[in-house]
Amino acid sequence: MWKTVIRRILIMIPQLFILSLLIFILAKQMPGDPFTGLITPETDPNRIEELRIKAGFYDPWYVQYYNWITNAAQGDFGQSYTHEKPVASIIGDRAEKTFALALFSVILVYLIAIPLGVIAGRYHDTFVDKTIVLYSFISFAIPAFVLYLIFVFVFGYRLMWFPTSGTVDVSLDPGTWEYYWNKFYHLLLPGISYAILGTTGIIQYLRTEIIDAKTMDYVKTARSKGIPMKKVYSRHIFRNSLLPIAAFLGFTITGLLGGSIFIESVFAYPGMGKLFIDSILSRDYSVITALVMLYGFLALLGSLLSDIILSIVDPRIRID
Amino acid sequence: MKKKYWLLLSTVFAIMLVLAACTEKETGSEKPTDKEPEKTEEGAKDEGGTTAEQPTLASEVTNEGDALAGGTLKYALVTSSPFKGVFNWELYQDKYDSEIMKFTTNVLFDTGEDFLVTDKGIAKLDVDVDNNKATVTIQHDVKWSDGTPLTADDLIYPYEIIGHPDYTGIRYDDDFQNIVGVVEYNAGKADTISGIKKIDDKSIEITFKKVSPAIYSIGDGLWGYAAPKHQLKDIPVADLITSDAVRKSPVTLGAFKFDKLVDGESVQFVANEHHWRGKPKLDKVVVQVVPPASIGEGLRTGQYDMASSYPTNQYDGVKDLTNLTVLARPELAYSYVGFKLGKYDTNQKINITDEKAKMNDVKLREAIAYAMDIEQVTEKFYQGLRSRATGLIPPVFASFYDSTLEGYNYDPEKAKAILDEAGYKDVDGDGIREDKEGKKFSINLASMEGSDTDEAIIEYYRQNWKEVGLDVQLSTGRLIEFQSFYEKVEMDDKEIDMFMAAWGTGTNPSPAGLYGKGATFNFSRFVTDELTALLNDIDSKEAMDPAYRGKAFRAWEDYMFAQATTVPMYFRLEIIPVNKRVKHLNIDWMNETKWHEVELVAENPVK
Amino acid sequence: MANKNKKTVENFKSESSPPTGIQVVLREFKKDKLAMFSFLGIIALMVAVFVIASWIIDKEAVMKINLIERFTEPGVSGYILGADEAGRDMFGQLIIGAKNSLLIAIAITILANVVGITLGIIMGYYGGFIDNFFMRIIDFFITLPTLMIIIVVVTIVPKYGITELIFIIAAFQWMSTARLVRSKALSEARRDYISASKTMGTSDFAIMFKGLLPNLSSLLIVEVTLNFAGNVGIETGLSFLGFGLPPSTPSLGTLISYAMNPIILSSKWWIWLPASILILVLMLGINYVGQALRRSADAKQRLG
Amino acid sequence: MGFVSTKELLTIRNLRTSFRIKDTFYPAVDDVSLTLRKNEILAIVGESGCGKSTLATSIVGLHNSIHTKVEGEILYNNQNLANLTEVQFNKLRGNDIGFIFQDPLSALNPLMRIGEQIAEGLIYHTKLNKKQREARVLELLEQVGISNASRVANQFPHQLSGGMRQRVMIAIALSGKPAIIVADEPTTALDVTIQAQILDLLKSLQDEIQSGIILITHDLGVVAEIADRVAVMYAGEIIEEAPVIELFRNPKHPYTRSLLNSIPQTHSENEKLEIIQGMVPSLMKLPREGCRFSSRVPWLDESVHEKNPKLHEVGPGHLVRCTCWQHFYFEDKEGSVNG
Repeated sequence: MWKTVIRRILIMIPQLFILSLLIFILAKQMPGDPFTGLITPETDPNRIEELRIKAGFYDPWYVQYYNWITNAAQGDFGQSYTHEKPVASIIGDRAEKTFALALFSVILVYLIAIPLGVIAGRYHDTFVDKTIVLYSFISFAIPAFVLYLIFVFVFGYRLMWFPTSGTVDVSLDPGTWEYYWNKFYHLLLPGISYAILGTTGIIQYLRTEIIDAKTMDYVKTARSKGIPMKKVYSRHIFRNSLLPIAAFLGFTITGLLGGSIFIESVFAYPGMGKLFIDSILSRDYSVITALVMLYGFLALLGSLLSDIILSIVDPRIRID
Repeated sequence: MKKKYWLLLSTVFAIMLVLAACTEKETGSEKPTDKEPEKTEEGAKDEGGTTAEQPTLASEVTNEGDALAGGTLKYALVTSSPFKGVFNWELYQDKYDSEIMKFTTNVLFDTGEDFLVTDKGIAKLDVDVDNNKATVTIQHDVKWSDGTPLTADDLIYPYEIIGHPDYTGIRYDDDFQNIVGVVEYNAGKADTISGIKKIDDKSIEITFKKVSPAIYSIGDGLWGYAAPKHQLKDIPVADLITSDAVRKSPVTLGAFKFDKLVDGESVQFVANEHHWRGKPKLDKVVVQVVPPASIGEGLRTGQYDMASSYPTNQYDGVKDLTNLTVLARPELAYSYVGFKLGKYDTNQKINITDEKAKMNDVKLREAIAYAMDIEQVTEKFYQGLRSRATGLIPPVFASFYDSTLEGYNYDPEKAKAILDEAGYKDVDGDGIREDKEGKKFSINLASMEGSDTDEAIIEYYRQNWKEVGLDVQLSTGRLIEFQSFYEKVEMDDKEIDMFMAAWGTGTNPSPAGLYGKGATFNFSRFVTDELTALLNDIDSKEAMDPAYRGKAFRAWEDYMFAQATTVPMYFRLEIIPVNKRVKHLNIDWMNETKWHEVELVAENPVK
Repeated sequence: MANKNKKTVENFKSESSPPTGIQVVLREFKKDKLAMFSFLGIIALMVAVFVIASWIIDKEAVMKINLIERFTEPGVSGYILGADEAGRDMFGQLIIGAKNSLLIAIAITILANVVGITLGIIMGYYGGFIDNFFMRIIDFFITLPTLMIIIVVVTIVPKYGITELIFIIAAFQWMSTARLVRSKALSEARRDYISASKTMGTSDFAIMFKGLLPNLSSLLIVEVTLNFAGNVGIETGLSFLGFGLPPSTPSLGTLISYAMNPIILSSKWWIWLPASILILVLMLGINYVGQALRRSADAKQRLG
Repeated sequence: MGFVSTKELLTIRNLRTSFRIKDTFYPAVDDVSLTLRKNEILAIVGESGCGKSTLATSIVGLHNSIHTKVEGEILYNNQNLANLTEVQFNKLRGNDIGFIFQDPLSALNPLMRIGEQIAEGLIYHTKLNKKQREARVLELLEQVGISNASRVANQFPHQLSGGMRQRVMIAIALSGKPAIIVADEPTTALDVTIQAQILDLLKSLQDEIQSGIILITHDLGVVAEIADRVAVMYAGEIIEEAPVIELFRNPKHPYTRSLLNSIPQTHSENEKLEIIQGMVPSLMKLPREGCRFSSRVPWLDESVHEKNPKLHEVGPGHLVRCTCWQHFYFEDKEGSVNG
């Protein structure tokens, strides 16, 4: 298995390389540059030109790319022009916040989706099932950000149950219990909002799996052994249906990271998604390129993770 | 089964609708409540009000109640992005960083009328016009927030940072190179800047290549801030920007000092007991980044005491709230319509006007200007927070602003008459005028993408123009996003015949950088000898006399009005909602309340 | 063959049968009234939107700015759904917006699926080098952070309207269809009837598109339906982030994105709510139809 | 063939199992009465869709209780299985009654080790501890002819061959030493050579544990090989029942005759295969009155069928439904009458 994992990781290298080339060229094609934003009557256009030359923006693209990729290979993704600090450091800060939100959301999604999916499948065609299906349909059909906005408005502004901006109160000292609780408190509203709408796939998949599993011969076999129905469900139906869900984990996480662009924009949560949109607007090339690479890498990692999990939980699939 | 589904579905909708409906009741009571913003006698002066439609918003407020000892002010910084966190005047580039630094400011000079330097600040400026020299003297016993005294070295150090070969900021510019010896220092040929001399512990002397009136607006290369040399001297200039001394715990001179920081989100300040004007009355100030979408609600629910950069298109959200007062002051900016009349020659670094340019017909430009119903736009879309600009100097510069200017009043009939006269006639009878040769005539307008409102406004102007028979199309078919817009305008994109943009004027209203012959930012590319002469006059030594300078400005504005190459559109008002627990606040540019004086009358913001 | 199918259809318990034939779909719809209702509803909605938008509404009149009617409430002075801040009729904008959004979604779906299906069948049919080559490309594309790259591309394109948007999004949508079709075509191409056709000298083209394709049809219907739903979502998402169509070209996405302004969200519901509900209803409908289709493609789940 | 006891192990009386389709129940097994004796193999034969599998699942109560209604009596040990609750049934299943499925691959949980699957039933029906259960599992595996039992116990179903899997299934069915084994087409999914092995195994095991087996099959070859008694089902009803030799020698009902004709027999090379074309009518369209077979033999006069066809005893232990068999002839392609 380790052989395959290493092989898969090795395949990632050319993939990431092509991705880096693609995104680098695309990013450079964007009109404007990080210094365009500095234009005011008080700034000196000559100085801006000077800075552009210093930053190498007038070099041919392949020279710029070569410089960038050789540095990147050594872990230096360059400077963010608008944040004026190393890209790695700015992304590092934001990644921590995005990952915290993603982790919380994933846990919530599974906490909501698994029981609902199981109940819907178990009590297939009953009123409960139909209600759950309707919920999953509506949560799929509703334009997510409209609901996010309504949530922020109702629970954040009107009812004031949750804070509506930032990740932590400034008055608290890092390291204290209150500090971490406060951080978590800031995660609640975006996390819950995401989870409520993000469960569709898992609920429907799980439900269908369970309904399918119920008609499977091995379930009849289990029943023919005379073991209690509860055990039939827990040992055979749920277990067999849940295992593929475990393999969803990798994809769920990468999907969530993609969704972070929306979530973070609405909830003013300063994570990577928000950073991406801000960097696009300020043409912070180095940050854009590094972020796309990171997301690409995480997507690859996610699919690898899913495959590994699947091979662990399902004896029929073996990667070696 | 179906019934149940639809029942549920309609319940969901019903809930959504109810939510929407009750919120509507709470905020959007459409009837004006006739609740005058609170005014005090001295605060009632009409700030920069040029047209009758402007809401009469005061720039000052005093609230009832006894001041608390101490307290925490909650200050909202309205922006959709995290702040960058470069807390150093020499290095910062982001507007929001400077807003945060207001509380800790290292500013040396106070300014008064027309933003000119006064003697009331930490330092005093003496200019020796004949010898191109200036002396800066520390007038008080001033200490840094860590207790170290402020010395002449701290006045020199900023110049050494900006001039340093490793400096990568934007302030090493033409102006800065006006200081004698800076270029050599920057090239590494000198260890010190020869034009800057330390006279004694309290004063320095700076020698310039030339001195203009701009020096009183802290221009010509003069630097208005001190830098804590004792804190920064051991950090290489190249590393300054990432150092904790800049990012986390800068030593400062202002009323407050940095206490805690959540990167990009919020800052907590505590009172600076060493503040030279005296210990601040507040204990703490918390500055929090608040996205535009939530600031209105945040203010309503008393989460913040005041908000800077409050989005003007959300004026509706606060104007009727009883727990706060909306203060206003003019922005140092104007919006305009510019016409492309030539190209920038990158080799010679000058603007060259093209006689044959499509828009090079003053009549056409005038007609376009007269056809714009700016008053309707300011009244309906901007709710009076913008007003029709009559010239290119915002009213806030009292000595230079001329209230007798009329600008281009909305007059479609006049516009039609001018066009008829100029030979733009509707030949084929489709309601759209053809050009002088009778060919189809269409003008391409570039405008920047902003709020949804901007789009509607541009559409409205296009309707205005259509009414006088001009076909105005959007370059690229839509509004252009900020970055692309400036790239296209700067590169003299062929698709742009005219463009709508805005300039912040800064505190120095000198138009040379925007209309000069060599100015890259002279986007109209309109240059004449007459214009050059007028501009030179504004920044001449004679213009050290404000009255003379005022006349020079007027002459230039008259010329610009006659040429109609840049049509002023709006002057803007900046609004700052302030909670009623703030005892007194004046935001008037000339009499701004100092932060150490701010007091609160209640433990928590009024809801 | 036909007889065998018929037998399956008539048997009470369908034990094993290849999911083919439009009858299966029809039968499934007859069983599921909600899906039937949804299907007819969507068709009616689309037809109504296209008819009203193309023949009844004058786009110029709708988009005309009328400052007196600024934020007119629904039902007042002839505005069925009120007016926006520039006094533009919201009902007209809703219809035009729906038309644009549907048009975009349909165009993307068709474009992406035609490319995906063609490529998938070619890969599955020929296998070997062609298959390997395109699989590498698909593998690469499929792991791309699509939304981010679309945003970057959108900022680059200078004249950015409906057509450009369609092509940009479609460029990142064909891969999953291609992969699905390929895997099915791969197994189908090994079947006897294909080999038989080959020995009879039928052209590759004919085998692929007359032989293979119909056998994948029920699967593809499901795929296309769900893609369509997804594509409606992408356009709204981009508009919401500010990378969609300009307000002068209303779409459901631009209408919904007005809700970003809290004042409009809270007190001017008629601007964003109708578009949101339209999307909700549309997506629900597609979902019910999709579910019925999926059932008909999967014998195990059939209702009867 | 072992000694068949006369003791009635299982008595089915007037069993009716109905499926719900849109709020209406349609009987798939209609008024079936059967008995199974100790140490007997009772084969139930019929085309697919005739209700034989439904009959089997009704006996073990494996049908879906929401969509299915079971009426009548299935008497075992003075209990009516048709009225048992799930909990009561669980005491019998895996203990008194074992069940063998058609496709051993799908009938085994793909994610569970073989040993676990066999041991599962033991947990609820025996007081064996874990170690003892493991030992019993190996014993069972050896009993069904798996030599490397301890290895197989640790494997997953997909790692075994088809025949091995069916042996495992049989081991599961045997784990409770059941009095009754219901085998639903136990050999259909297997290769011909394996089929024979499995049948041999079944038979030898039966001799060993003396249980009654209900063997559901459509394969008359299998029936001939191991069954003691045969019941032929058509459209939910039993249309003929007889000891195996009697049935093969002397089939009465036209359907049975047609079925037997469908087996190619070496000794009757010259005989023309005569089979009744058509198929079992669908459940919803099934005529509920009169002879259900009448639609398959339209050339017979209406009057030859009984109004309410009953089973008639035509020989010792030989029952035939309806009277139409007495008048039956095969329709000849050329129209000639053929005996």
